[in-house]
Amino acid sequence: MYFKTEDLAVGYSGKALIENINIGVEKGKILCLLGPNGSGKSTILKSITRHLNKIAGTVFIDQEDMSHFSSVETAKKLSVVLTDKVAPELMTCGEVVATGRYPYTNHFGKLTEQDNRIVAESMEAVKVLDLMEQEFIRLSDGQKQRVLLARAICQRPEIIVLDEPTSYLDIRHKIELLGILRNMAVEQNVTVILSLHEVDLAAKLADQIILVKDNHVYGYGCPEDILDDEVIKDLYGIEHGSFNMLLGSVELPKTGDMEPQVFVFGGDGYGTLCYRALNKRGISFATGVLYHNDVDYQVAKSLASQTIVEKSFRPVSEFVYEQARKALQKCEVVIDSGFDLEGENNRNRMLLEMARHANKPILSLRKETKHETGSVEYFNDIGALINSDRLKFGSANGHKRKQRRSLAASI
Amino acid sequence: MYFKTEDLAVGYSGKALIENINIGVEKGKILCLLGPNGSGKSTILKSITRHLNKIAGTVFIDQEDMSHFSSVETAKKLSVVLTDKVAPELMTCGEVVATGRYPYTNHFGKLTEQDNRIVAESMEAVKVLDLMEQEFIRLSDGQKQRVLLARAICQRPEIIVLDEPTSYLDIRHKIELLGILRNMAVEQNVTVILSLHEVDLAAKLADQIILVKDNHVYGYGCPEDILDDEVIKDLYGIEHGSFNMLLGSVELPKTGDMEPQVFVFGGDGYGTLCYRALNKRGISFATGVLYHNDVDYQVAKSLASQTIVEKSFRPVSEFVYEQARKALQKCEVVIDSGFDLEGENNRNRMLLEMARHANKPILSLRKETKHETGSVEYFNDIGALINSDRLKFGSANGHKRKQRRSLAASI
Amino acid sequence: MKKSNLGKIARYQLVCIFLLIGLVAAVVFSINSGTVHMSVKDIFDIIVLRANEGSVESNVIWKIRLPRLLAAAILGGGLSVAGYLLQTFFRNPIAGPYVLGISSGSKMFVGFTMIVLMHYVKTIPAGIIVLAAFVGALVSMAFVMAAARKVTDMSMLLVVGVMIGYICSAITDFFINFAQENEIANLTNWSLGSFSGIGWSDIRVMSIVIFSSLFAVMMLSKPIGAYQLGEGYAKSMGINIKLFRLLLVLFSSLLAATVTAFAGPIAFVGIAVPQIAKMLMNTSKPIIIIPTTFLTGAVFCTFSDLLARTMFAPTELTISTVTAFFGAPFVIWLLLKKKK
Amino acid sequence: MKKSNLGKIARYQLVCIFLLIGLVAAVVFSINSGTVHMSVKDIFDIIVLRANEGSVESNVIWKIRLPRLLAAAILGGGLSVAGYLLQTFFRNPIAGPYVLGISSGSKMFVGFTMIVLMHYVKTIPAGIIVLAAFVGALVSMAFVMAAARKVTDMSMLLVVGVMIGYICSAITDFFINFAQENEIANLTNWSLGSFSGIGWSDIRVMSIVIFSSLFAVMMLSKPIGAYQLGEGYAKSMGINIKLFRLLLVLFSSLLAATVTAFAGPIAFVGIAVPQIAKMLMNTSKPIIIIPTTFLTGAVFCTFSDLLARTMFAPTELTISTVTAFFGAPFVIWLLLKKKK
Amino acid sequence: SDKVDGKLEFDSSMQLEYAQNFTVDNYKGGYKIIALKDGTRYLTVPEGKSVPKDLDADLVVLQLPLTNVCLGSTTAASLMTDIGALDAVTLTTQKRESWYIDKVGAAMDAGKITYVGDYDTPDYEMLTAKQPQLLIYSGMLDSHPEVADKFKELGLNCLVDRSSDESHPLGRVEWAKLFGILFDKEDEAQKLFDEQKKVVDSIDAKSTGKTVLAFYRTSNGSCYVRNGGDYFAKMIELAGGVYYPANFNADKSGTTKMDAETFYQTAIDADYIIYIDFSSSEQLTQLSELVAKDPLFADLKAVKNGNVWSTQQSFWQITSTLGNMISDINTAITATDHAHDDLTYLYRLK
Ligand SMILES: Nc1ncnc2c1ncn2[C@@H]1O[C@H](COP(=O)(O)OP(=O)(O)OP(=O)(O)O)[C@@H](O)[C@H]1O
Ligand SMILES: Nc1ncnc2c1ncn2[C@@H]1O[C@H](COP(=O)(O)OP(=O)(O)OP(=O)(O)O)[C@@H](O)[C@H]1O
Ligand SMILES: [Mg+2]
Ligand SMILES: [Mg+2]
Repeated sequence: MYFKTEDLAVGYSGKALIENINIGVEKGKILCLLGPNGSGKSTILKSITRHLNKIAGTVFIDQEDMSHFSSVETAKKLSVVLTDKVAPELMTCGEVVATGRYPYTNHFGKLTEQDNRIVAESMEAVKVLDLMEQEFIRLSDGQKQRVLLARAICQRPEIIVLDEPTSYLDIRHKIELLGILRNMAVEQNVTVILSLHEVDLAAKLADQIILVKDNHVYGYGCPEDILDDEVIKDLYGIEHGSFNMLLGSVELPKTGDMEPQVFVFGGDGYGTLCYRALNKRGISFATGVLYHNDVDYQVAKSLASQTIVEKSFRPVSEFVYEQARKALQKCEVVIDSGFDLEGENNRNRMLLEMARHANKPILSLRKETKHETGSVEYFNDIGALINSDRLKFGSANGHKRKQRRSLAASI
Repeated sequence: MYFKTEDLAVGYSGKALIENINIGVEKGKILCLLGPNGSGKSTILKSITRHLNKIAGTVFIDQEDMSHFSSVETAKKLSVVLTDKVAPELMTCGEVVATGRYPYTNHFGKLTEQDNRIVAESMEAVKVLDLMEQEFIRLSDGQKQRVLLARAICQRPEIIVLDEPTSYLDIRHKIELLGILRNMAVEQNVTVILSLHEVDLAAKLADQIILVKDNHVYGYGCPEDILDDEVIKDLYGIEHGSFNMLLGSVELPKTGDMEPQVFVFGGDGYGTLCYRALNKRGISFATGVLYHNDVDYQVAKSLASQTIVEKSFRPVSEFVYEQARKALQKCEVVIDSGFDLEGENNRNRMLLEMARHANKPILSLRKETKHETGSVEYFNDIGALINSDRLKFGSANGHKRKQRRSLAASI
Repeated sequence: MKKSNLGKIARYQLVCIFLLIGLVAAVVFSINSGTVHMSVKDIFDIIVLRANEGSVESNVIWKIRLPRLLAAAILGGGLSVAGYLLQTFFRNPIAGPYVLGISSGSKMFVGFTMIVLMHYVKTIPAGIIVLAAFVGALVSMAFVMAAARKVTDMSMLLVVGVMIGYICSAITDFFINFAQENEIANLTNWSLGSFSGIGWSDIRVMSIVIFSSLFAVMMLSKPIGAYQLGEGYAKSMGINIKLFRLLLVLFSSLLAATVTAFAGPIAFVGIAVPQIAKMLMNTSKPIIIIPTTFLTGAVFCTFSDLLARTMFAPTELTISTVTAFFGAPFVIWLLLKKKK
Repeated sequence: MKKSNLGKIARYQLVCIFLLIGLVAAVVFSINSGTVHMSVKDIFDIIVLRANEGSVESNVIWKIRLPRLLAAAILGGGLSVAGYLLQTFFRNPIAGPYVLGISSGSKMFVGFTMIVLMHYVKTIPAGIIVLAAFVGALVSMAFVMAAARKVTDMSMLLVVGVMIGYICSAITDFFINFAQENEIANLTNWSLGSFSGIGWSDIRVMSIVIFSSLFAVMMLSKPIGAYQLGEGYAKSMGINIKLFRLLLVLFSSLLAATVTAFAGPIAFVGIAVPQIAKMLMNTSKPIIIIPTTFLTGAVFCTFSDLLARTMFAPTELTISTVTAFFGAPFVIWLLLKKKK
Repeated sequence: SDKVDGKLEFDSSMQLEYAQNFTVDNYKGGYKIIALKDGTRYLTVPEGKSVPKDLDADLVVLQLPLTNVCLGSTTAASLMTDIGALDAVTLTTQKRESWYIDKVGAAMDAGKITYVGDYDTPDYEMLTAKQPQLLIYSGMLDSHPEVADKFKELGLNCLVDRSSDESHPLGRVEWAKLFGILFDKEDEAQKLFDEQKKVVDSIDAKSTGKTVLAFYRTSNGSCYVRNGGDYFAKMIELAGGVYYPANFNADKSGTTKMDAETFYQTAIDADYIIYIDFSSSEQLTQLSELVAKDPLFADLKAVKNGNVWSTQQSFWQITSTLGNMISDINTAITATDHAHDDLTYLYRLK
């Protein structure tokens, strides 16, 4: 193990918050701390970087006790990005980043040609090169965060410690940042220790994951193995809403918990947007028939009151079809998300026919064959569909009442 | 429109950064600002809340010019959560939250029974009730953020403005927060204006989206309609990596851009974890045969060098099969992610058989039938699989060289 | 939550009772010590029964000790509250009541009166020094308030305040340049501060100003509490920041000006007492801290004055000597202890 | 980037040249003004050719004007740098060089020497006051450094510094309580500060201390720059924070102590000049700001001293009067302008 | 012995009656060595005589006559004025308006004496240019060693007038003799001293039994009371009074700051009060003004009886006529009517 802690205990004012931390990571690997708010991630990271006095135990880098390192040695080995806000007066971003070269420059901090190049490269990497001459305090939150990242990168450390480095970053820079970190790990053999709240990103990025909860280390290992929906639900104590490890995405809590009022034909990703739109308005729905491998299934699982599913790679069985038929009949409105109508034995097409014959109002997003028949209304986009009068249920009031009660209980 | 801006221009020190902002949102709806870092979201929000003097234009609430409101009136109508760090000395969380009741209390700020109840309810809603007596400055970042959210909530505003309210929140509290916001909107008719960096959450939460880019309003509308992969890519200027609107998730940039060395049998979600693990190590791979509706397909699209796909709901065509066969042959190693072997005409099963016969090394995660045949190695988890010697390619050096070059170009 | 709330309230009450006992003790000791020895019974008779009116003893009690200890209590409390306000306002632990140039302004006017004016006006009315000090404080305050309307950055306003103080000191130094030794000694003496020589009419005036300011400050405790979260949030809670700032500067200056007028600048109290009060109460709720600060300041100054006049009797120490000498190590000790 | 960098460097050079011209101007004016009138040629002859040695003119130039203006430049520069260090250290715009009790410590020892010691020792060696001031400054510095090892919170350390200052003032006041008028006047006069009466041996001593401190401070400019990002980041860059803090306190105190020893406490310069330097350079790079601050301080003090001794000649104004009177409004103006 | 030139032969020591802080040794040929208590020594070389060789290094040589002197001590000014030595003064460290000795003021008005800046920051250039033969400073110089150093560097001689260290009033007057030597006015000096001594002797030294208190009240309420060992207390005793706070710091000179209560207790029974105003500019004329400072003063016996006297503005600068001042005090405490309400050095508050 390149980096290792032995019976580390961390906390504030001499009182241990987390004890017996025994973790480690190989050189050039990425270690990620996951855990709910207030579990102690930052505390651990700050203790490792010596921003906080550790209570007990030892931190080893390359078999050596870290407390034996001089401060400059440490600085050459280890760089950090914290969540503290900094507001240096009159400093340009370039200057802020250049402080990362500190351990390497001469006594007066004179930047050599090479230092300047590294500064520029680091800034380029996080896309802040054009902010070089701008005053640091006049940046947006995300820009500040990136400048601080550039600072840490240009320190060219052996270990880089980051506390929630993705905070305030937009999606592109988040992707890029993680890409950079991985490159640093793979290419430059830099060991990365970071905390993240994006479980999906952690899973995609990290080689080792440490789960921290309730002030103890709750799990430790390779993300592919230790992370699954259940672990995550348990780790964060998610009750409402859901997390889908596979997709790496979050669904908001189901709002309509009653009998489904709408039946949605989904599949092949067409359904997902409808599900979310309905959920947003608190309309409960059933959906089917989905194959188990369908993308829509993953979302439907979290949001639909009833999901009719068939195992993948085979025709829909009679039993499942019957289930779907019943569900469809109970619903007041049908939404046709525009799934694939092809295939000889397409049960969904059969169900849709059935609904039309039963004269259920059908709201359709189908683009192709617009044969205006009785109950079918066509919409160009979901925005329009979702505002349709058909979806304003008379029973919505009862609905609301129920929700209000649950809200009052939760707020 | 309940909330409306007319030709609003915002900026710093009298210089407009964004001009001609004409946006609006109905009462009880959620308006979300999306845009890359430094695009001006916070600037717009701060101008609306009058933390920043607006340069020109008018902000209307309920048809009335906001600048006509007295400060207490404004406070009763509008509450905010900013990204500024606050460090009030010696204040407990309860006291911090209680300041939200400010506009309602009497001259001495005496909290009535009702105020206390609302404070407690708000804290309960964001799950910080147990921190009531704790000192604010001794909280973790996420706890602080939640306390500030509670403060804003207990102000019981008509409009709540939040600048990146999800920053520092863990996944559970993120979900809960958005749930709370939606409840407030739906139930209490509160208008929510917020900025977010989680595009997926924004899509799931917001009724209206404003896209801000390069200091102008770039798009405005209902999220289901205006957000798609392309818009997002364009909005954030994503080049490497990818965003999948459907899944609402991000994939890190592809690392192996060369000829695939590994063929992965995926499908039904089994493939995704393998893809990510391979990508993490910079091993390029091909995968197939996936149906278009398969969850794995969405990820494979972003990560695989070659994805062999068939349209959903039909048998795999001869053409696609041939494609897969060729790809498989070129690869050195095969990974069997443990997809479904059932079904009469399962082409994947046939392909796997073929690989076995061709004596390709097969790394398998299959749990069931472990008939130890020649080239098949079984693994219990991906962590073990990915560290297998089989996946340490001799050509990895060439690989590395190439990557280093691309890294140097990017860092 | 309920329980710890009760614990808190108990703490508040305990501290209050403790402070009140302290105040009573300070008053009793003060009234009972001095060069003129009297038995407790005598003192009781004199105060309650108004016995022996016109006697030395009665005069000492009624005309010297009582007004003086009242002044110490009222002015000490007022000064502490002024310090509290400015520390909160500037979020700066060393922003005392004199940071905005109040005492410099006073000293400037007093210096002008002592050194320049008296050269021309031979007979000066009584109370002119008090008046000069007060006017001086108000003048520098007016400058700061004018600046406060332009400068929005707190730390910059602080710098402006300090600068105004410097200008006033410069002018005072200018007067000193042309003064005699005696006059310099006179001015230096004034600037050491003392509660000596305060009469009942002074007490009346200072009570009116200090207690009405205190009342106004209590009225402001709500915005002050909100202001602790930062200007941004305060604004969003409906505080009229501009007005709030003006009022805060106004009242803290009024308090400090009154103290300076009657007792000269008194070191340390304004900086240290608010810190002590906060540590005692372990909260920063203004509605609790303001009265606590006042009480603590009153107790502290009464005791300090007692020491000042008895320790080296008949020589009287300046009040600043005592306040700083006993208060400062105490605060350092508290700070170091807190660290542990 | 290249271009604006050039622009910056141009600015630095321009300001430097401007300041050097200012310094030369100040020196020329200073050397050319005084009660004894001389032509420029005479002055040139006296300085360069050492003409007329022993003549009144030569004495005036060599024994009066030159040492004095050198002292003003060196001490003014040193004081400004001390202020810069402490402002950076405490991130507090009003933390001047005297905030850690340096001047109070000096004054206490000077007061002790003037009031107590002289009563017992009739013949006092020359330079005793300078020595007393210096020792006093070091004593209060030692206390602050002891506290700095315990107190890690900056703002609390600031409070400790202020408190130590108060204690010293209290002790001084205590002496004043027992002092005679002329002693009080003497001490007050000392505490007004002046560059008058400085000789070549003084110059030698102060040059050694100030320039070696300045050199050390320049050596520290790298950690100072890193420190601006906050203690957390500074640590992660490999700064030994404890040592750094001690060194910073040490050198700023040494600088301030030297100034105080030779010229008494000089108001305003230590607070304002660093701000002016930063505004001039529009950067906060220590490696640039430290020399700029020194130069600005030197120019400022030389001009101020020129004014102090010529404006009301033969009466000399105290240097603080001039520095504050001209400097303070200038800073206020700069602040207000910056706002726009 | 008049022939002695260029060498020092001891002759005699001058007899001093009261002065403690200086001695004078007479040498043959009119040379004199003045030694001050502070350790400084001055050799006066009479006009026309040459400076002896091989003198001690610390001996300051003053070649008489002194005609160009800088005056930095008001007490010295008083003595010099009254022995007629003011003509020798060309420079002073006090501004015109702070002189209460009329002759000095007149000389300044006439341009005979020039102001050279304050005692702690004199205009060295002007001094260098004018090259005064001697600077006469007050004891304040002790606190400004850098000024003394600069004088030394510039080759200027300086003498510190320590007459105010004398505890006996006549000791102060006797310092006139020192200035007499310096300015060749020895006879005048002797005469002045004898006169003053006579005045004092003529006062009915028998105690009048009247108790007298001397004090000043600062604006912040502290009262500065003269110590029992101070020369002013001595003057009161010489004037036939009893300095009131009996045995009050009898071994100390100067004043003591006293708190209001002690003062009240102390002062209440004093028969007379002499108010010594610190601020040279503010002068009380009315009793009511005093009472306005502190209403308690109304209870004092002296105030009730109208027996409060104030010193004149020149009080601080007068040394030469302390005998007369003692006589004034005597008059004040023995007067039975209002005929003598305005004395030279004192006046009664109405
Ligand atoms: N300065 C402090 N003093 C005392 N306790 C603290 C301090 N800072 C944080 N804590 C407590 O320590 C615990 C862990 O905090 P920490 O900041 O490590 O959490 P975290 O895992 O980083 O949470 P987050 O995800 O919200 O950042 C929290 O319960 C918090 O209340
Ligand atoms: N105080 C300031 N003075 C001048 N310009 C500023 C200031 N703050 C931000 N800016 C500039 O205004 C632009 C918009 O900033 P803003 O904070 O509104 O961005 P944002 O959209 O909120 O970004 P982020 O997602 O990073 O929070 C940025 O380019 C930034 O450089
Ligand atoms: Mg954290
Ligand atoms: Mg922002």
